[in-house]
Amino acid sequence: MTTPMPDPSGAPVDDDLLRRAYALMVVTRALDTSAVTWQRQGLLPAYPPLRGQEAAQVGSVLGADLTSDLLFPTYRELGVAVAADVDLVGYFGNHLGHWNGGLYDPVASRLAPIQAVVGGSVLHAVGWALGRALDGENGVAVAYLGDGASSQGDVHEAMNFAAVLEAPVVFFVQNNRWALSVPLHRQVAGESVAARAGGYGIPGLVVDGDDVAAVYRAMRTAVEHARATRQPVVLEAMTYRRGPHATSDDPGRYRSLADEATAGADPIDRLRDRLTASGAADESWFADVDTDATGRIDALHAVLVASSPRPGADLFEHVFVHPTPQLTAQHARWREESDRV
Amino acid sequence: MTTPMPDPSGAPVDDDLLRRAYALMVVTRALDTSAVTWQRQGLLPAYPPLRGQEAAQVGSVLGADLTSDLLFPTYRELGVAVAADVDLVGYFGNHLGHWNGGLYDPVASRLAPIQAVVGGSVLHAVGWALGRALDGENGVAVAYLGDGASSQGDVHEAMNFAAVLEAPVVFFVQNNRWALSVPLHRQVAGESVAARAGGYGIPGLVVDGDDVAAVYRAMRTAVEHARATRQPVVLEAMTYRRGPHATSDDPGRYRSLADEATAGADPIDRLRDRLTASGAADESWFADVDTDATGRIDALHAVLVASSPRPGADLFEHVFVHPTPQLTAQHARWREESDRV
Amino acid sequence: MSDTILEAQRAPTGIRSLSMQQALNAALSDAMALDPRVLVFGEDVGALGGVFRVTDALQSRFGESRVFDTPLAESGIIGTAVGLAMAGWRPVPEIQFDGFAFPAFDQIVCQLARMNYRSRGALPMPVTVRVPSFGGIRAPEHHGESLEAYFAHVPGLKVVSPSNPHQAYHLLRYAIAEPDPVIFLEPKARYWNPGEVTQEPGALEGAVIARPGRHATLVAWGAMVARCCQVAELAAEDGVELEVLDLRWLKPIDEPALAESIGRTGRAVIVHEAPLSGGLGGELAALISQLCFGRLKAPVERVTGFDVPYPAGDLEDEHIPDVDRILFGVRRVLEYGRG
Amino acid sequence: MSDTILEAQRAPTGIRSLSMQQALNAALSDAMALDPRVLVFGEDVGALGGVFRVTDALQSRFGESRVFDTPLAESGIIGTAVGLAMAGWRPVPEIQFDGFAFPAFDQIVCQLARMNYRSRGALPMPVTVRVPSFGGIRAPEHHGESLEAYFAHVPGLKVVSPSNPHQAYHLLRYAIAEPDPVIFLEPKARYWNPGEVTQEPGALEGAVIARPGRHATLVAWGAMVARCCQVAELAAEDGVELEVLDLRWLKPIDEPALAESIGRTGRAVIVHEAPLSGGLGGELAALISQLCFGRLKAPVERVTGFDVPYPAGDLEDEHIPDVDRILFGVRRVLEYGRG
Ligand SMILES: Cc1ncc(C[n+]2csc(CCOP(=O)(O)OP(=O)(O)O)c2C)c(N)n1
Ligand SMILES: Cc1ncc(C[n+]2csc(CCOP(=O)(O)OP(=O)(O)O)c2C)c(N)n1
Ligand SMILES: [Mg+2]
Ligand SMILES: [Mg+2]
Repeated sequence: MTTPMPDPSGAPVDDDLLRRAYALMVVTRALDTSAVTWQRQGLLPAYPPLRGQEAAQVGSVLGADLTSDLLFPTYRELGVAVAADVDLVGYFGNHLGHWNGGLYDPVASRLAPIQAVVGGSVLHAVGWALGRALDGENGVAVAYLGDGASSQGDVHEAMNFAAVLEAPVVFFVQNNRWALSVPLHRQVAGESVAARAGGYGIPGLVVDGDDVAAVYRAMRTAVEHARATRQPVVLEAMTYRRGPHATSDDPGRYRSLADEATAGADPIDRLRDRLTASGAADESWFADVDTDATGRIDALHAVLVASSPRPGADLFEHVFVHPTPQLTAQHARWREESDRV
Repeated sequence: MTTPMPDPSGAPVDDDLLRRAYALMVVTRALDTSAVTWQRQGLLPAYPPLRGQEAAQVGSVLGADLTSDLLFPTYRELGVAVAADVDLVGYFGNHLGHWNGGLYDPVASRLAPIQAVVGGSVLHAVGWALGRALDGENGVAVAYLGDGASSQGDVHEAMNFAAVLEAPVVFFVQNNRWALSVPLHRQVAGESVAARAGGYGIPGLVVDGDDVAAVYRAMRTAVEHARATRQPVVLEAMTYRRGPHATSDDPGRYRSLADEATAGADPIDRLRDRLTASGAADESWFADVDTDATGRIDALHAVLVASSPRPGADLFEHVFVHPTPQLTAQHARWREESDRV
Repeated sequence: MSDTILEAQRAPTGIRSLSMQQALNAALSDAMALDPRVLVFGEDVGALGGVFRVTDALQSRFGESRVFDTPLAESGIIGTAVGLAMAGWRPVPEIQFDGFAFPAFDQIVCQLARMNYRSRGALPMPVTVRVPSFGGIRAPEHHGESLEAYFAHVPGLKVVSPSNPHQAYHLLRYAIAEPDPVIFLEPKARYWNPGEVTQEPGALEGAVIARPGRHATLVAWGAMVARCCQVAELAAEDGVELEVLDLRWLKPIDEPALAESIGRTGRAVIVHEAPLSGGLGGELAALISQLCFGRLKAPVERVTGFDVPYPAGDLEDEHIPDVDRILFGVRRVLEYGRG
Repeated sequence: MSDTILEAQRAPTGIRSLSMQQALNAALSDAMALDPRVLVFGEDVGALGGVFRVTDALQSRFGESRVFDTPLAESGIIGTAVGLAMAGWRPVPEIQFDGFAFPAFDQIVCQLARMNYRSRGALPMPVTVRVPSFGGIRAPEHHGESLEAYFAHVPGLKVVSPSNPHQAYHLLRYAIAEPDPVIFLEPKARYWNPGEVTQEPGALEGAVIARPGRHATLVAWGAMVARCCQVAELAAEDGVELEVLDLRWLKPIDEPALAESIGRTGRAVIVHEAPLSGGLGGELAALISQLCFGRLKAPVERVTGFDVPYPAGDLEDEHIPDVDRILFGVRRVLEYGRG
């Protein structure tokens, strides 16, 4: 039943794209590293680093078409936000503890709100993609999920719904070999999420998630396949979570340095080597990219440091479009009591 | 990753077994048909017939080992109950509206309580099988489920848990091509539940569910594989729901006679032809089987007609092993008010 | 809700007698005809028309894109509804039976109820989740559950239950038109009872007095409203005039209506099918005790299902409040303090 | 519960100072040592020892068969626990955070809570579901939920929440020994607060008076108990003596304790983190209003979280009842009727 999918190696990758990818990955890395520092400094209550997954995240976004598609992130998708050019102050609104889901505009940004339930938004991608198709539109939904998330019942329901209802979804799995402290083989029976695609009669693709060109090509192929056929695709990017699960985590309790060594070469180094080898970029260009990244991060940092919590009254906004009398009364009492203290 | 499984055609099937299967299938059919009548007569509030699935159900039980294994039924498993020699008065306790789950002893009967949540007990099979394995015991759990149930998240979680935690479970899927009004192709993307097994790195087998010998052999192979290796197996018996979903259902609203005609030859007829052709049974033996079945059903009917509802006080029993004061007080008030009316 | 009109061709006089199941079917049909963004989906809602025929003929009228069967997975149904709402649709998913809302609980509580909040209004959720609910039809396990206490506690949800065909029609139209997610609990035991459905909806927010009275107030919803009216009928023979307040909205609760009615009668009996402990009766009794403090002549009574799993058909009449048990409750509030 | 003894080697004097997280860890360890049928499993409970280290070192002590990580699926965890209990084990599964109990809701409500009933006692469910719960630690979305109202309404479940290390130790031992399913809500904001754990458990059923007083009773559980004690401290400076009743068991609720305390003080303020509407405070206010009818000097007050989704870290202090809001509530009950 699997419709054959065009060979991903066919999608063209030019130097321009690779340079764009490199710059985005460098910004992502610098920002990710800074965020860990900011957490240590007390600016962020917590932060889940994506170190090592830059190629997967950036490549996946470059392969989608943000004029029509919508991305459904997890909590570890800073590289996606960077590549999709999402307002990063708004994005960090989530990690600052300002607002759960972030303060960017999810519709204009083509990035659904940050999702903290593992597997929680995968079904939304199916519904959204179906909805666009019912409207005769060409939108593809990209559902981001991890190896751990693949264990959730919702992810199975989503793959089956998407296939049966013909919702053009790309299930983009970042298989980083760890779900918090649990390694892949204790999580994913069979050890491949893409291998499950066959059971739904849909295409499953595995790609080297640390090779941004490969990710881009596979994603592009998957997205265009979904768009053209309304058939969902599972695309699994093999990568490695090089950092802790989150800033509060202590990986030394559950994984060895030997395991960490299996991660292989860093995706940014790999791309840099490739650009250097092909002559597509030189030292001075790399230095410029680094400088740009530092500049962006400093600017962002200044804004984040100055950003203030949402006012308490925001608690009561947006619970409903039409608030209940009870909520209105609670809001009034809250205001009264805050004033009197 | 899939461990190869012994060829099911290797398991021996002798005439004795086939005759036993035939007798069980005939009793099941007669009872199932009678139950529909009893529902019409008002004895049962509702009944879900299994007509057409006799070979699948009986064959699956004969392939298991009830000295060690435990069967986890759905609501449509009368043939399983008959083949496992479960107290049928207790079994019909569920359909009579006496007690949800039935009134038979699930431990002694090797049949877990009747389960009305689609997919609800599949995880219990995993836990039970794991528990027996932790005890060093040889028990295999048989999780019964339908094509519709395969869509539930719990079923996915169960297959993955069983494979990762090494729980010896046989997921016995009766793919009867319908889940209430929804046909297979609108339910199961890919149209095969067994095809999903590969995605978990476990064996998946498809068998002609209307050939009792084939079901028996496949089941035996699956059960023994699970027992020997602690690796779960998905065994899908292809069959057809020849009756309505339940006595309240009206299949004319959603399926054609042409579709019903694809069901093929009746499994009981097929076995009868085989026994006749091989000379393993003759007309007088078949007549005896029919007579026995009628006798059993008449006897059962007499008991069911005379059976009375559980006393109202049963409401309060078994909610807890240690009841709460609130429940005790409610029980007391209930008794008082019932007495005073 | 200005446009809540029965379709002209179906109700030329503006009044017709319908069962609740028919009224709900008409409401869905009319809502779909008026608003092309309304979608109906769930298990067996298409060709079959739902196990209770509430979606009967909708698929043939509106096509398979707007009325469709899903695979058998309730979390999938609600999660898909959330995504469809994100894409600007107005989904009306069905959960086939009350007990099967539990597999969807996570998507309802953590996603449907919060997406508008999380997105600060960018992604509103105009979703109406229809759930054939409550007991009384001798159905199998998990087919007789009362969910209101669970859902009424969830920030971001509204919860409503109609008690007769007229309300069923108009409240369903209202719920579908609402920009917020509404859990719509249909009292399946009343599906086949006929009643008049008029064009004029009447007020659709808050509670309504189903029967006026002055000695005590019975507070109920869904199928218990008719039962309480029956109780009031019987009590009237003894000269006791019971008011029956049909709460309708279980979130938000109509506090002024409670205060007004029980402020007047001074006595309240809350009747629900759900188990006592942690049931919505607790919230109601708390509100009444607060709103009518000093004016209550007796403690608020709760006549409810017991703290037991919803039982098999044989025992459901022992479990669901019946006329006798409600009368005992009435007697307790009337005789309170008389020794 | 006769055998609730701290292991000799760990508490030679019978008294030690532990954080709640340590006390819970000790309770698990002691329970596993005493009863070889106890199993601990869930997400990251093995090598990691749980995100809060409550299961720290259990895997190395008891082995990978008795302490194991599962795949990331909460319904799977509870469904597996049900099956393990059917096989005669005594599972103590962990749900990593409150908000992730929702995906397991169906298995908890429809299976775990009912299997003993369905099987008429043949398949009891001695399962303790540990859930790090409630808010207050600036965690991400879904990591600050209060679940007690949902679970306290489920027939077949018991629900308990400790407020200090001593109770945490002994109530967890008690819950594990219980033959019925217990939802064990750990107030994560109190994990790191130390306290004395003594060998003598004291009574483990029902509520306890955390601080005696006579002008009004504060009813609380989990992390709100310490906050109420703080409020009582402050109020004492003004000569107001507040009693703090630590409810502990949220199902069953200790009605005699409510009647006794509030019968004495005549005034009650219920404090919980969960949203007001449909919260357990409703049930409690209903019970108090009934049990103390005619003896209440003011309507029962509820100081609670608002009817909003649990907010982001920045706003959680606005949401969770703080000292000021509780004091306003106290003032309302004290000043009631004074004009
Ligand atoms: C439903 C649910 N259960 C548990 C958690 C806690 N949790 C957060 S992330 C995580 C691991 C996720 O692993 P994976 O899906 O592989 O994503 P990764 O963290 O590797 O990016 C866990 C257990 C959660 N957020 N949601
Ligand atoms: C969780 C849940 N959702 C819905 C139902 C209602 N229901 C009962 S049986 C059924 C169809 C089941 O189909 P399948 O699994 O193929 O089994 P079959 O009926 O064919 O034996 C449905 C929708 C249910 N019992 N449980
Ligand atoms: Mg991972
Ligand atoms: Mg089927």
